[in-house]
Amino acid sequence: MNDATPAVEIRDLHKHFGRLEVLKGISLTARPGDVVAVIGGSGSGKSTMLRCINMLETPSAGEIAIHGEAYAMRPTRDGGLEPADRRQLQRIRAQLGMVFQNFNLWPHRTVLGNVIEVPVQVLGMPRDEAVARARQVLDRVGLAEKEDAYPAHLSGGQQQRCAIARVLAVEPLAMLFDEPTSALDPELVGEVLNVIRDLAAEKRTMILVTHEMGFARDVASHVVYLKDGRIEEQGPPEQIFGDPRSPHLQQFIRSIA
Amino acid sequence: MNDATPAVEIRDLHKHFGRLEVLKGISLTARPGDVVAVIGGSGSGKSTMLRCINMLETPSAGEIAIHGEAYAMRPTRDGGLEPADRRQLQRIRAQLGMVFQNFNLWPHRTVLGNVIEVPVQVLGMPRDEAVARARQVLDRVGLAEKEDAYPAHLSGGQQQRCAIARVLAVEPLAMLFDEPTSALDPELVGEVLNVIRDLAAEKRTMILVTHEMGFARDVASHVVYLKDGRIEEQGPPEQIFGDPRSPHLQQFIRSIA
Amino acid sequence: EPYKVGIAAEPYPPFYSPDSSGTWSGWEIDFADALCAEIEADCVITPVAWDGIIPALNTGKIDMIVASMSITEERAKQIAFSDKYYDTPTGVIALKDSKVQPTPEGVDGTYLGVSVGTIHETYARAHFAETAADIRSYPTVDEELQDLAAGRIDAVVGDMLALMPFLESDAGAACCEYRGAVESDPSILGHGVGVGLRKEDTELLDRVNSGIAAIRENGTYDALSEPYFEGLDIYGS
Amino acid sequence: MPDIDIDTPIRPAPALPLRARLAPLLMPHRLVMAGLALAALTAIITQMDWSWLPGYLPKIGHGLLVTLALLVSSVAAGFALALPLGAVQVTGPAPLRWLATGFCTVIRGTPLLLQLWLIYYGLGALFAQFPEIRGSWLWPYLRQAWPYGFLTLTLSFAAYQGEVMRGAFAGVPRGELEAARAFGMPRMMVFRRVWFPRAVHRALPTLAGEIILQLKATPLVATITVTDLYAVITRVRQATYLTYEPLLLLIAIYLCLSGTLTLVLRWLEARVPSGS
Amino acid sequence: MIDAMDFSLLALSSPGWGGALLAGFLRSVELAAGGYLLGLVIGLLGATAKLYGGRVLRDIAEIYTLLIRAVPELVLMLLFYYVGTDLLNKLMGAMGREGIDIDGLSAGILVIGLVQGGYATEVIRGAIRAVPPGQIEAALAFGMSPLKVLRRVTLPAMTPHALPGMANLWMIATKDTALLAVIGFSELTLVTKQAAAATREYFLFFIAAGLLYLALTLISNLGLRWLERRARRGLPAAA
Ligand SMILES: Nc1ncnc2c1ncn2[C@@H]1O[C@H](COP(=O)(O)OP(=O)(O)OP(=O)(O)O)[C@@H](O)[C@H]1O
Ligand SMILES: Nc1ncnc2c1ncn2[C@@H]1O[C@H](COP(=O)(O)OP(=O)(O)OP(=O)(O)O)[C@@H](O)[C@H]1O
Ligand SMILES: [Mg+2]
Ligand SMILES: [Mg+2]
Repeated sequence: MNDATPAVEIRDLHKHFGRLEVLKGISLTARPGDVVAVIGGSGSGKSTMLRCINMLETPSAGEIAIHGEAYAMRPTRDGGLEPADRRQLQRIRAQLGMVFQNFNLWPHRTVLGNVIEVPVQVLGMPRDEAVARARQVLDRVGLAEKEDAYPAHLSGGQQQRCAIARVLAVEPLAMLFDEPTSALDPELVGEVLNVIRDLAAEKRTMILVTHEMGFARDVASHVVYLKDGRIEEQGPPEQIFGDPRSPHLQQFIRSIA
Repeated sequence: MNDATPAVEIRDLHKHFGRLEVLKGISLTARPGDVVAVIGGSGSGKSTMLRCINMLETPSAGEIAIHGEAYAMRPTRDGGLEPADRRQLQRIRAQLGMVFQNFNLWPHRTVLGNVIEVPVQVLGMPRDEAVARARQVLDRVGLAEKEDAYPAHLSGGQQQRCAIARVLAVEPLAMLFDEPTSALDPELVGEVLNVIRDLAAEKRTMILVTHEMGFARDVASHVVYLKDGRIEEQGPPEQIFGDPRSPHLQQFIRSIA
Repeated sequence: EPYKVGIAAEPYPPFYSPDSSGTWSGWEIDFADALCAEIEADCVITPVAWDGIIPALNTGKIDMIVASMSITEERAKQIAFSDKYYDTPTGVIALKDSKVQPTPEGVDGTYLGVSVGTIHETYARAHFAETAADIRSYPTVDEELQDLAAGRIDAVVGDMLALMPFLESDAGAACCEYRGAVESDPSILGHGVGVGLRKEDTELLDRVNSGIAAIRENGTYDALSEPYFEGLDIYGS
Repeated sequence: MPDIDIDTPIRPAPALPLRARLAPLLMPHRLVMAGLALAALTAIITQMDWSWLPGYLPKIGHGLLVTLALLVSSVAAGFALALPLGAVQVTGPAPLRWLATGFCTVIRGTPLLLQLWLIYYGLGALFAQFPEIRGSWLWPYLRQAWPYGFLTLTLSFAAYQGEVMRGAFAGVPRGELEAARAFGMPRMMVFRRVWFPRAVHRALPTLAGEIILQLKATPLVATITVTDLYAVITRVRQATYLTYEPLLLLIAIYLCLSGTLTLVLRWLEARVPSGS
Repeated sequence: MIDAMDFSLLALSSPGWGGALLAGFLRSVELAAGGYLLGLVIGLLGATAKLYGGRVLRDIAEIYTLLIRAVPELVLMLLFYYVGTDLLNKLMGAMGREGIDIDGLSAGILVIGLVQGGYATEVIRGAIRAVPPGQIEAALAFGMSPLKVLRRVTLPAMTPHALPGMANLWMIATKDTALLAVIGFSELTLVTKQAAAATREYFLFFIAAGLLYLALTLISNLGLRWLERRARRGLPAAA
């Protein structure tokens, strides 16, 4: 596969919840190494879009392809779509790493247990190898000495870093972050943003939903502004923050500053 | 009572949790109409101090007076203090309004029910009068049309405004805010800060713990910087933010900016 | 104040059983009525669980037990007994295709059924436990007969008066037959059935004893037995 | 029983020095209570009649074994049944869900005594009518009473625990499951690695209560002629005509059992810290 | 088996047993309701003692729940009905008063209530702990007295959490009434057994009783669901 194959490609994505249309036709491409920041008001559909990428929500219409492979979908009776091929779904998901807003660590496993879970159980890596790799990754996010702690005994920032380590351990094609800092206090926010900044410097593909505008401006290679389920404006951060066109975006940026 | 009587006065407040000394001698005076902003790192004792003011935590030593009336305290067997006069405690508490970080609305009552609860049950106001007053207050915070909704059906900002309305309805001598915005998303933050700004303009006495430095600078008449259970520096906002003396405060302000 | 005559709440026909309106009837009810009339006492029938009948007597919830309770030495340590007012043989009925006999050797390797808390249970456990495959204790006679008919036990040891009606029924006649009375053991099988009384009520004991003697004398006893047992003498020897 | 106290888990207590651990036991009112308990115990031992005890010890031992065997086996089997019962009620296809809900409602809605009766005298007597069954190797077991007691107790425990498990499965935070799915785990693996262990852990705090209730339900098997501990004690009472002593012994044994059980389950619970 | 049953035995009027069964059923419900209510009161007191009481109260409540849950109900019934009245009468005698006789209904309600109270204490304690402490703090911060906090905030807020457990307790209470058979109180189970033994129609009557219990369960379920909907007003839907 060459570098031109997009890591994540979304074409005309629609999503209804009952009668409510939350996403109204979204198209987005993230090439390998891109860091896409998704911004927008509360309820604009940011999380829903992110969750569609790994099919935690099934789209009502549209197409999503990960590294050139589109999810096989089939129509449901009520006019929506559903994944047609469960093996493919699992294979694609295993290539995406999602870091949830509230971490969603598995509380019944230690930090190390959380990190090796997917490599051992899903990817079939031998345990020893998985542990060695997990230790490297934990070291990288500064959690090496906490490997035997349970998530409940970690501070918020440590939990967040553990969630990131869990994703790094599977070497995903692309990483998805949903408001990775909104549950943290201001000092921890800096800590977590630093880890993400490092990842960006390594040219990992990332799509991140964030409320930290300064941060988005810093690390993103591309910023997407969602408004009422549509992409109202997108472009490089300098343009979005420096020279917003749409009046909504202008107001949004003003209200946040 | 004349204007010189402080609305809230704290003298040499100490608080231990077991062996841990969290507050190490705090003295603070808020005159009527003052807006005191309390800032400081995580774990520095901000919440604990605020909660001592209405005796949600009982101090280990020191004195607290609300509008000139000091809490009657008596020593406990293990060397601490405890409120000696439950009626006085209830009377003083009824004059203080606390807005909690996570609102703590009563989920089994509607918005209106939450607002009239204290006037009717504690202050013994006739229901009709309480309802009329509650409607005024709700109108004031822009929640008039939500009076029959239950808290769970409100957005974060609306819940916060309901919590403020609940406090306003009792016409407190002083209002205490504990990080009133940290659970909100950036757009709601603005909304809530506006309400507080209005209250400040009305010259209500307020003590607020906050992480929003810009806001503290804007509305506070006095800023207090807590560090490890001591007041490390205090003064008017221009001085604290513009010309911090203590190296800790300087670093704190840098880390947050 | 009327005397409370305790019977077991678990029906034991034909001695006592309730009808749907809660009225108890049966031979022992008639007997208690006759006895009370004879000693000129007011009596009310009070059902109590068999399990709690002795504590009920000793704590004054009832004043006498007229519930087919056999006079045994163990029981006599707790309560006083009147003279016996009936006495029936303990017998064995068995499946037709089994070889059960009412002796220790005769029950070798078989499953026996008894009613829980009866002298028959005590007897079976004392004499048949060594050889029988198992002795099962049922809450009431009906249940053991049901299991006998189903073939899950081979024989039942019990009061012949209670077992006979079963043998005369269709189901009983089809499956089972009488195999004879067990060898006597007065220390367990006791000295007949008596009225149970509190030990301190000696005066009442005397009146009950003379009452029993009187209704035996004057023919009341035979008259009230006739409709139930058709001439069979249940007083025993 | 109640499927709610799934809240705060008990954390492993940090090891304290012996003196600190003893201190709470030495508070005055506790000393008084301990004194009272001791006095009551001495009075019970010295004032009451325990001469029967040595003679009945083997029987009591045997009864205790029967009780424990019934308890352990029916709890284990019932728990195994409760898992699918609970899971199906949360995610299963509609017909299965109705079936499970119906089963739980009927069993919980009718007395155990009745179920025992219908299964032993109904189902059991039915078996006896077929000569093929009577001739088979199964008959020696089917003519016994304990298989029916075991079956009934198992179904009963499954129904009550199934209800608890329903709550526990439904209560596992969605996010933890979504995280597993997002990493590409197949459905069974999500169940095996995350959903199931988390639900079991959430159900642990109520398990002790459920098992104690089951312990107290076992004496009913005496009505179908299984001689458990309670039946032995009943027999002692009938043979000795002692009203209270055998019951006190029974209470003491049950107290020990439920105390041990509570401790063991607390220990189990403390081994896995919970997320909340 | 079905065709062999004689359904006329279920007729409402004598000699049919239907009326007697229904009467027993009503007595069971009465007994269960009485015991349940008593248990609820004990449970509220016990939970309050455990959560807010001093050390002594807390220990007493702790011992109460431990004992009451470990001792079989039947044993409690026997001990209470016989030992209890015995002691009471001796006590009254010592004070020179006339002995009294506790009737079956009161004894039953008392024992069932005591047992239910043991379990209800735990259910309610768990439910109160599930109430976010902030809601209670908010009430305190506004100067409500502790009793008022309990009445206006804690109790209504804990109700939805307590309902599932209390529903289970109600099921148990209806069935625990069978205990009273041991003192000859004719509730549904005892009437059923008597009817079965008197007529030898065991299955007919056992199934009839089972259906009565089941009907009670289903009706209670409806009521409880209604209660739960009311109590959950304003709360987010359960997961
Ligand atoms: N499961 C659901 N059922 C119904 N509506 C839903 C569901 N999930 C989300 N929505 C609605 O879809 C809309 C978009 O939700 P989404 O979570 O994507 O917003 P968001 O942009 O992430 O907002 P925020 O910044 O507050 O997280 C909202 O109006 C929300 O109420
Ligand atoms: N109930 C308690 N028991 C023991 N320690 C406590 C308790 N409450 C607070 N503490 C400790 O007291 C210290 C101060 O806590 P406090 O909540 O006042 O901090 P804060 O300044 O409000 O911090 P933050 O900004 O994170 O809210 C912390 O170290 C905390 O761990
Ligand atoms: Mg979102
Ligand atoms: Mg705080």
